[in-house]
Amino acid sequence: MLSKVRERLMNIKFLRRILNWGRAWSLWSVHLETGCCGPEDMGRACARFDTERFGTLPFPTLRECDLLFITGLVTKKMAKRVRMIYDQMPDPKYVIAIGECAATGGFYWDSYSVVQGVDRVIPVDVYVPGCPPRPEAWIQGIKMLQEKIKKEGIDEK
Amino acid sequence: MEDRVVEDVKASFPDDVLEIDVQRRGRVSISVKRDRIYDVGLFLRDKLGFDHIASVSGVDYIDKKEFEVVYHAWSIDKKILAALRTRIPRDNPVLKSLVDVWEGALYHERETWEMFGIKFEGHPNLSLLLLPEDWEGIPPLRKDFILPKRPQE
Amino acid sequence: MKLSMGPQHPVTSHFRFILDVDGDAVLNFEWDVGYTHRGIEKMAENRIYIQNIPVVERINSYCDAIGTTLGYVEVVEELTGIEIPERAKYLRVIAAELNRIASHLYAVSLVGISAGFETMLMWTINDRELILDLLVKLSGQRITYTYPTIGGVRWDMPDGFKEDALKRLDYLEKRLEDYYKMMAWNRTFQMRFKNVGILKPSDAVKLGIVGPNLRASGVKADVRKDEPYEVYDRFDFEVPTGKNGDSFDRASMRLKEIEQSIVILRQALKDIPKGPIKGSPKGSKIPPTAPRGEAYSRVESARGEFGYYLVSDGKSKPYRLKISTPSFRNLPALPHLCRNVPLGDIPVIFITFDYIPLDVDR
Amino acid sequence: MVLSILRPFFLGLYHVFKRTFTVKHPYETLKPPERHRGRVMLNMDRCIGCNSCVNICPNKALTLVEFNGRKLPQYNAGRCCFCVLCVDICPVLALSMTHEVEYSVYKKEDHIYPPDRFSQPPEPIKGKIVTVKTLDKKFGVKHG
Repeated sequence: MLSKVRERLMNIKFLRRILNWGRAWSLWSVHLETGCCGPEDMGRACARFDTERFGTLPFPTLRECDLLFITGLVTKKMAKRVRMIYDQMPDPKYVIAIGECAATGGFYWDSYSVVQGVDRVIPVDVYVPGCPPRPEAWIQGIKMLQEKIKKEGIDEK
Repeated sequence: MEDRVVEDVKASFPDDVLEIDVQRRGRVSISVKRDRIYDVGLFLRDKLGFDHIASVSGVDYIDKKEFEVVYHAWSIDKKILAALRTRIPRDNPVLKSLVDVWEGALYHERETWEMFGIKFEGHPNLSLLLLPEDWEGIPPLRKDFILPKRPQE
Repeated sequence: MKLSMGPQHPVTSHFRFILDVDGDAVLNFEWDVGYTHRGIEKMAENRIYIQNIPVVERINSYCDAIGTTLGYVEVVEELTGIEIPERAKYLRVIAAELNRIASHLYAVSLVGISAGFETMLMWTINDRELILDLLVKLSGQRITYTYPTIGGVRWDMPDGFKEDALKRLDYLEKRLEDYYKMMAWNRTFQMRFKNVGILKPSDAVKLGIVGPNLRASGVKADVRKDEPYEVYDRFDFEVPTGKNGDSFDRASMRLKEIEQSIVILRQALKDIPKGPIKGSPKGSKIPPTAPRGEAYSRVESARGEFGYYLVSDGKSKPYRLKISTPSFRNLPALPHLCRNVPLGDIPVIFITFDYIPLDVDR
Repeated sequence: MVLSILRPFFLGLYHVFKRTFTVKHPYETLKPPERHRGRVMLNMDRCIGCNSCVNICPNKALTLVEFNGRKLPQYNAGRCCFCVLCVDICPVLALSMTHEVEYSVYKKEDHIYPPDRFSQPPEPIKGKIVTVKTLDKKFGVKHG
């Protein structure tokens, strides 16, 4: 019953826009580092580039987060944990793949223990290239994700 | 300094040392028989002061059907790096563990075991360290391990 | 009871600890590493010597990329017998020391955040950005520089680099006072870090600990002094050592090392000679072929001693490249220290050792 | 003892009144230095299709493809690690680095740059270009 009411309400464009706007500007990110883009995660979160301006706050508890940064390579051992973490996050959840290793495996095309692209494990929304990407590129990735969220559930005609 | 190390080792183990030379300043290479590596290691640590383990590496000589195990130990007082090496057959890769000699070799030997399949007798915990838990197949750093091919787009 | 920490944990990052706990006391500590194992040693056998420079850089691209590549480049140079010009040696030292400062600032920031000093995190990361600016000017990247190459360095100092560097170093030196006031001389910080995780010098040597952690225990061992590579023997600097070997010593060791790095950098920037930056223009472009043989190089990176053991069979690719990394060599310290300590001390002890997961796993 | 606790407190308080360190990125951008390693760019007129960049690339980010009857490299930004070995080795200086870092995509396939797209120059930087102007312990760092 409740869910039906919710669905009805969400079909109203005006309300949907408000919801999307709220989601887009409160993307808290999970504190998970998988590869060498880790220090840049700190670089973009600290004072100089300060992604908190876009609502992206690194947060230790993944139960309250909706954004997962895959910072670099994902090994086969880590892939299971990444999947587990992704499953534990509440809906709606978004993933940004940082760096070339997360996108395609990059350097480790002949490695025996690296997953060739994180999209084999979890769905990815935005790919940010670079090794590691500069904080400006991270900001662009976050901005692009926000654009995507703002269009969610609204038919483009 | 390096020459004295060479002389001391030669004098103490005249039959067991196969080859010993000074590679350059601060580098001594000692090649010993397989079953005497423990005693030579103990001698290096106690008598000559090589007490700081630097690395344990395996090398796969597939043509000669042999593994070489190299222990690099650093002497903080003498400022010399000694490479203690021995060769073991590829079909029976067993070696006495030197964990009692250098406690720091614990993780190095464990890594060498998982990467080459060289069993270290007397090692307290030979289990997978770096590889995924469900690893199957031959150890990856052996020369007959085949890597994935070039990606296609 | 078994307790598992990580790999999704603000402190441990890529590691997982398996702790045997009884109430609040930790009885046994066990590592679960390998979450970033890429098999770089195997990959190196599949690539030519010059392609391996960016590959081995990723071992420690987390912070100290120059120190990592320097070791590899040196081992290849030793085997091939390529001479490098004076200016390149100085440039390598400058880049390495700048990188050491950046890396130590990062380590201090982690120490700060693990003790709840968020101010410390913001300050150190901000000042690290200023140092990274210099490295970007020198090489074009923020973290993965690929700066040293076989036979020299890849780029010369740009115009105005020297003045800019000196200005920023002056600023950093003044800022270090603030760090001491905020962190090392702060009573609350001292209460948290003093007498926690004491590592005796004899144990440190026995376990094979390296780098600032070994020096914090009071053992004077620094590759820059013991076996000077590049031009480190020309500089007048000290090797700071700690007294007790506790977490406080290890944490403040990084601040002391930054001071010494500034001393080295000032001398290097003053003395740098003019000349070419590559041994031969060919040597750095065309991948060299190493003759049959083997070599072992030691380099002091920010986290400690890197050891590269290279075996060549005379072909264009290495036959075997063993990389002995500082964080891997520091691994036995934690199981040794974390026995019968409160659970709350684990992050403090762990963070002062400055482990880098990528460095452990390779 | 009390002093050692109060001093950091007042020090932190003092820093509240300092200049902010933040570069407000979409409106202000840090000046990319000369050697800034962004996306690689191809000069199509110069390229001779000698394959040396394809061979040296450790990531296999470059592949040689047929384009208008010529053999030209195709670039995959999703594989590139910006080591610039290809720029160094190019015998005719056909490859160069640009300042462009912002080219994120929604789909992985968009990372592939065919020769014509590969040779397009990057878009100019939009916001105001800033550098570190003054360094002062008392008042903090100023970008401008």
